Amino acid sequence: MRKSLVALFALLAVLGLSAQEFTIVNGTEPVSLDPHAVEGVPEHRIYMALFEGLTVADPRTNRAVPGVAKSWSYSKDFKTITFNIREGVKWSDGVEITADTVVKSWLRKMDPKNAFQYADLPASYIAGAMDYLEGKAGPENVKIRAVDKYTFEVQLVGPTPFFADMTIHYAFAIVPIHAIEKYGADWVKPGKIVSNGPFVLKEWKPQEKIVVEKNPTYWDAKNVGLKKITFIANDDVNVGYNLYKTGAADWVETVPSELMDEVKLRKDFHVAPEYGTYYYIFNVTRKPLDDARVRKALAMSIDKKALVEKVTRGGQVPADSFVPPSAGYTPTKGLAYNPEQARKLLADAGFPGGKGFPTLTILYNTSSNHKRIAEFIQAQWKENLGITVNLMNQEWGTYLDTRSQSHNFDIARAGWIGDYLDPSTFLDMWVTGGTQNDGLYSNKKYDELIQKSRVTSGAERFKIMQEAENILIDQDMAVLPLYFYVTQNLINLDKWDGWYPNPLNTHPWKFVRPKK
Amino acid sequence: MSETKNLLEVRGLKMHFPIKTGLFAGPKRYIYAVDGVDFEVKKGETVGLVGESGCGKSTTVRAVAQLYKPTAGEVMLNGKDLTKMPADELIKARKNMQMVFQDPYASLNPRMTAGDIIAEPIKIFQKRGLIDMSVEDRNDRVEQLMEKVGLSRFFKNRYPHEFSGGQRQRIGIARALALNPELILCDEPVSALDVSIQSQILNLFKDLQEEFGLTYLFIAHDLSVIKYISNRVAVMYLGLIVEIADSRELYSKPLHPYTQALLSAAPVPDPKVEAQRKRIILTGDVPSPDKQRQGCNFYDRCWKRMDVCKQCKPQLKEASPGHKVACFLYHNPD
Amino acid sequence: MARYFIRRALSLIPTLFIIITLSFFLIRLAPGGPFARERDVPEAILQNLLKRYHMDEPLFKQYLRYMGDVIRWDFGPSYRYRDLTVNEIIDRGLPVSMALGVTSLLLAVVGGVSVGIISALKQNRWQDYVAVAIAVIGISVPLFVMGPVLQLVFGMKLKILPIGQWISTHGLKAIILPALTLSFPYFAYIARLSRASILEVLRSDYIRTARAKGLKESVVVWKHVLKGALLPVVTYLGPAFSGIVVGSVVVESVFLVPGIGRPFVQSALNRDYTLIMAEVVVYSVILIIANLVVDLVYGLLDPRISYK
Amino acid sequence: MTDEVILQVRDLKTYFKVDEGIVKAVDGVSFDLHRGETLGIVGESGSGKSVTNLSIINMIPSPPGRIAGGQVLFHGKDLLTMPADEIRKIRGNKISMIFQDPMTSLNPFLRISTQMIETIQLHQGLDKQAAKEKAIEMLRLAGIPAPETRIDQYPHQFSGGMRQRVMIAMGLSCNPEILIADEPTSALDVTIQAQILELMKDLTHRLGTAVIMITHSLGVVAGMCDTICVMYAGRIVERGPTAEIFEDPKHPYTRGLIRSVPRLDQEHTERLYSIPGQPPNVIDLPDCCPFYPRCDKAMDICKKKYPAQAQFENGHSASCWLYAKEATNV
Repeated sequence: MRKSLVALFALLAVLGLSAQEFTIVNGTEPVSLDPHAVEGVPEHRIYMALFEGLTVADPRTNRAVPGVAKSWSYSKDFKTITFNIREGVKWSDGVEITADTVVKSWLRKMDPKNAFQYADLPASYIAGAMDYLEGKAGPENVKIRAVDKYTFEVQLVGPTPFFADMTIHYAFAIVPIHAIEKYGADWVKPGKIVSNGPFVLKEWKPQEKIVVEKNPTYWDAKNVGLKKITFIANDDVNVGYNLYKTGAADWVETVPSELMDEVKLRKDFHVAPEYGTYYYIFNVTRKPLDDARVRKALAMSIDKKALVEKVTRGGQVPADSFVPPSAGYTPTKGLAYNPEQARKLLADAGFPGGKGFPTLTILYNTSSNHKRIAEFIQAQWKENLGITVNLMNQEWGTYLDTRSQSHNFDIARAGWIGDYLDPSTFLDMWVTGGTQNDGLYSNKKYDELIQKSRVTSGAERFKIMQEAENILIDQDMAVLPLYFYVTQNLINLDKWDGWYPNPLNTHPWKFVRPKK
Repeated sequence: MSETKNLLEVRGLKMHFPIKTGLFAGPKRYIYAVDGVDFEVKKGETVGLVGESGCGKSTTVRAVAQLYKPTAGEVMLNGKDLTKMPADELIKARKNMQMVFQDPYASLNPRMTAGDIIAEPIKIFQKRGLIDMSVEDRNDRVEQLMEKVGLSRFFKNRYPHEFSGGQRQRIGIARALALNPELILCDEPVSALDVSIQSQILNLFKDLQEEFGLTYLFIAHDLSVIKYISNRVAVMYLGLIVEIADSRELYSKPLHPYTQALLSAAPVPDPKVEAQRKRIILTGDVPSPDKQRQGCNFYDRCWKRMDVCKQCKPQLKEASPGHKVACFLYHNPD
Repeated sequence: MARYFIRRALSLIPTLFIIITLSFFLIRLAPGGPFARERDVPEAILQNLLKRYHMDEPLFKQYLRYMGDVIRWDFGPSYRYRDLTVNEIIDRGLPVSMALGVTSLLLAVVGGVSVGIISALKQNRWQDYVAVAIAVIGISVPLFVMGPVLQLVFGMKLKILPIGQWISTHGLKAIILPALTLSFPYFAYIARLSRASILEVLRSDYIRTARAKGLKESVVVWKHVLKGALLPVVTYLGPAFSGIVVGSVVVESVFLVPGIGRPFVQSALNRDYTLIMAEVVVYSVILIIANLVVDLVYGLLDPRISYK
Repeated sequence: MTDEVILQVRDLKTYFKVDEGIVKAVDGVSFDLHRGETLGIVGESGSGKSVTNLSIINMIPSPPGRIAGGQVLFHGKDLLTMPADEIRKIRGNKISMIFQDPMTSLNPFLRISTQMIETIQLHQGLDKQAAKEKAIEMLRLAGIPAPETRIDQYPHQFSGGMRQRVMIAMGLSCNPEILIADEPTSALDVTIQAQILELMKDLTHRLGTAVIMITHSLGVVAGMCDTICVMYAGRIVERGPTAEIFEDPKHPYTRGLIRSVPRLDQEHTERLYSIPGQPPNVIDLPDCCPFYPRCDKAMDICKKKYPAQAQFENGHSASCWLYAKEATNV
């Protein structure tokens, strides 16, 4: 009897232990473990386990909460931000993190020699940084500095009240400069890597998995609820779903769309609004798309409700604005479904009943989802406007080249997920000559408003941006928003705590723990 | 017979085949299948070509038929050299020269009826505008040919597999006759046939020759068949004719040691004769014609060889009128 | 024989040279580049990237530089995986892919030949019909269907085998399903091939001779039939190995095998030039060597072949 | 040749099932073979001579073949009912075979030594070395030059004639009482055929081996055989001493066959005789004389009933209605 009790406890202990181990189907193989070299969602999740920046995302709201910085404050004009670094925060090798580490880290990110993707994100906001990135000035020109050992100050190009929220992003990562100097590019390899996150690297099998274990030297280690996380490298949604179903994984995002009806019935399937938009770009330099009436007609003849209910079917939200709604910002109203009005606009533009309208082509990257959406829109335009469009799919690399380099398209599909929680991550794209402005849209008023939004703050700033978005969408219809993305996660919340559906689909590991 | 003109004259015919070798295999090598052959076939006669496998008899006939482009030499048909003829003229010349093959099954298209097979040469020449003939005439011609070769005209719509071996060979012969040729090249036409059928076909060849005045160049490895069918016989060994003579003369007075050995080796279907025959048993195998020899090609296996045979190659020369032999037993080296 | 081997090995060099040169330029003809992203890369960063990877130089100079590196078996940095050189990616993935490929080939050969023998010896009996049915399934069902079906049966219903990942996670069990999937069509083809060729050999004159000598049927089969009957199988091993290597690209994705197949696909999608090139070179070398080995084995088995 | 009968074939019937019906390839064949005798079985293709020979040592592939009846008594024991492992002890040992095509009848993948030694070891219980010596000895007897080195070569390194010598050496290596030679020279050139026939005659006489020589060539049997059986459509239509068969063929088929062959030693002043018509199809043959449609002496009865065997002097017999009086059983 006693023996079997002991055995039972031992078993429970083992179970309890394994309940602190977590496995995630993490998508494609991470391109790097170096926080500065990464881009993409799978890398971001690994980054959140191994590293910690000045701030960490709140698991519910995705706003900044203290990380390496215990607090921060803006100057009155929101043009300077000062972070107070937590004292005694150490790298896993015992070296302390100071304001100087942060300065050197950020400079490394923006060093033109390193050519890191996303270096433009900090460089666009930090005073003097763009010149450095573009090789026009030295690092001394970048207006960041260690005021003292634990005080780090950033001067911004304009008022940036959301800068702290931005620093959640891995583009603002803090890296172990001393280890990088010692090992060079090899510093991220197992056995050498030095990190400061809630977890440390245990094992890295490229193309297979990454295993991390709880970091006992992490400043908030006592609040870390998991002992071990395994990131499975997988690029096949069906395989990911199967792994989850067999219990080989605790969390998987993105489920096979053909299984959506089955998956939707599951209790552990969580759909939530995401801070992202699926949209079509008009090439406004091409006739007849240079005519706003045509673009509006095209926009108003699509029944987006039917689109999300009949085609995408994953709980997506019909979008009339380009920016998804978020705290403090009310997006523009946009153009609602109105075929009558659409036909009138088209007639005004010289194509009554669609007569004489040239055959345009919708470009999308090869995927059955994009194809189904394009076919729906093709049918809607045929039905509501009497016009014919062709569909053209291209392999990813080719599609990007067509869309972004040669701009050799009429209408192209695109999607955008906010890098941080602020409308600017959506609206900055459409300024004249903007890097992401693949439709070559240009409106002086819009540019001025965006410029103005960068030097204003508070409610006034949101108003300016709303005005800009109104020009972009209601007035010019430069881009055609179709629906707002939703996050689709499979995770058993009866078992796990500290994981919440949130707009950036960002789930810091330090909060995830087994449910009591 | 010697007064009649030569229908076919073959002069210095050589047919060398390169041996397929790898990229880095050293100097190119050849099979000297036919290495300088002269003979003529007079109108209305049958010349038999006899020899063991690899002696070059089939190659000779195919080179005559221009199925191969000869390495050297002339093939004169009715005085015109086929080897130098332009393609369109050669086609016309071919009308006069048809072939009958050994394996009647392999040489007949299994998807064509007997009637179609026999009509095919006519159709080909019709297409080229070389023959003017109505469809009815052509059908009559096919039926006529079938009866001539001993096939019922009612078999016209049957396919090759519905015929026996002997009947198939009759189809092959009818096809060869379709264009009224003067010369028929027969490549072992009876070797695949059973004894009882073989004699039927041999008789058919003789009958047709009498009726149409055909000329045959006839290959067989069976010496008795050649003896029966031929007026004159050429014996080949390793790409060369070693002896050529009137049939009766050759079989009664063979001169070349090889001919003698060959004749003595062939069994006779009579136990009394067999009991008394003395065989010349040749040693060794028929060598491969993959090299040119300085001396006599038969030297290695010859049972009468002399020193001179190793050094010099004997030429085919007349030993008695109409009887040529390539052997130093009968003439001195040049 | 040794000379033949050396000559064949040397003829590898021009072949590879042509393959590398062609792929170098062809890859760059495809639209898009290694640094294209949905979030367009700002010009400044793009310039920095191009400079970092010498892609701002004239193409021919890049080609010479690349050739120089490849001769030293240095495939350069991956444009995509910044922590790893291409050599590291290949060095890690290749043994995995080879283990999977060789296991699959062994399964296909051993299984295929055994089934071929059984079905030939039991011609037109139930064993034969079962074998022929399996072979038809194997040849007609594509890998990307076979894989998930096996996952469903053995991984999800019976729960006896892992549906994904490799030896480091699940031990040797992990190799079973991917190897089965990958080998199945080749197993089926080899079974059919060996059945047909055993039947043909069984009808041959020399088997009649062997039986007329009073040999036991088992001796006839093992000593007289198999060697000749398996030659077509050996000839097929070259194409089979190529097929298995190519097929592993699919199977590696379905079963999350950390080989070189998945990076091959990703590198092509990502325009990761250096990685694509290395994959092409490695695959070419594997295939050329596989064919060379098959030729040599064939020569050892068939006394009528002599290598000069 | 002695009077001792070592092999008695009694009413042997071998049928094959094909789509069109039953092929009675061998349909009631009987003959005796004496010690040291050379017996020729002559017939055209499809007459059943090769099937007869395979049936004797019970090697008919089944399916589709089946021995439908009869006995093959070897020293009084029926080979057809013998258990498989017992008859295997006779095959290649007491009764051995050589086949038509020496190019394909040897295993191309095994050395000559392997192929010869396995037979000798199997049947004579010699060790490998002794078996190899015996094999070399046999090759020497068969006229293979330098047999010590050639024995380790592969078949493709031998010419056709040499391979047939190897086959003969192998066939005789266990001192068989009977050598069945199925068209042993048909694939060979005339000069080589002469060599091989000479060799067979010489060796079998020396070793006292009885030979069943299967051939379509009347010339070969004339020179080789003591006795001849002529087969037509699955049956033996005439049998007798070689000299008598050629001198005085009784069956119209035999007679026609002999007259159909052009002769080297005679002048052909007239047309060659030829048997009209085609050989019969042996599927579902009615119980008549199968030769009657081609026979120049056919009578009404020939179409109705298969003729009984008529006996003549010296063991000469024929199955033909012409000799109904002489027939032993009607």
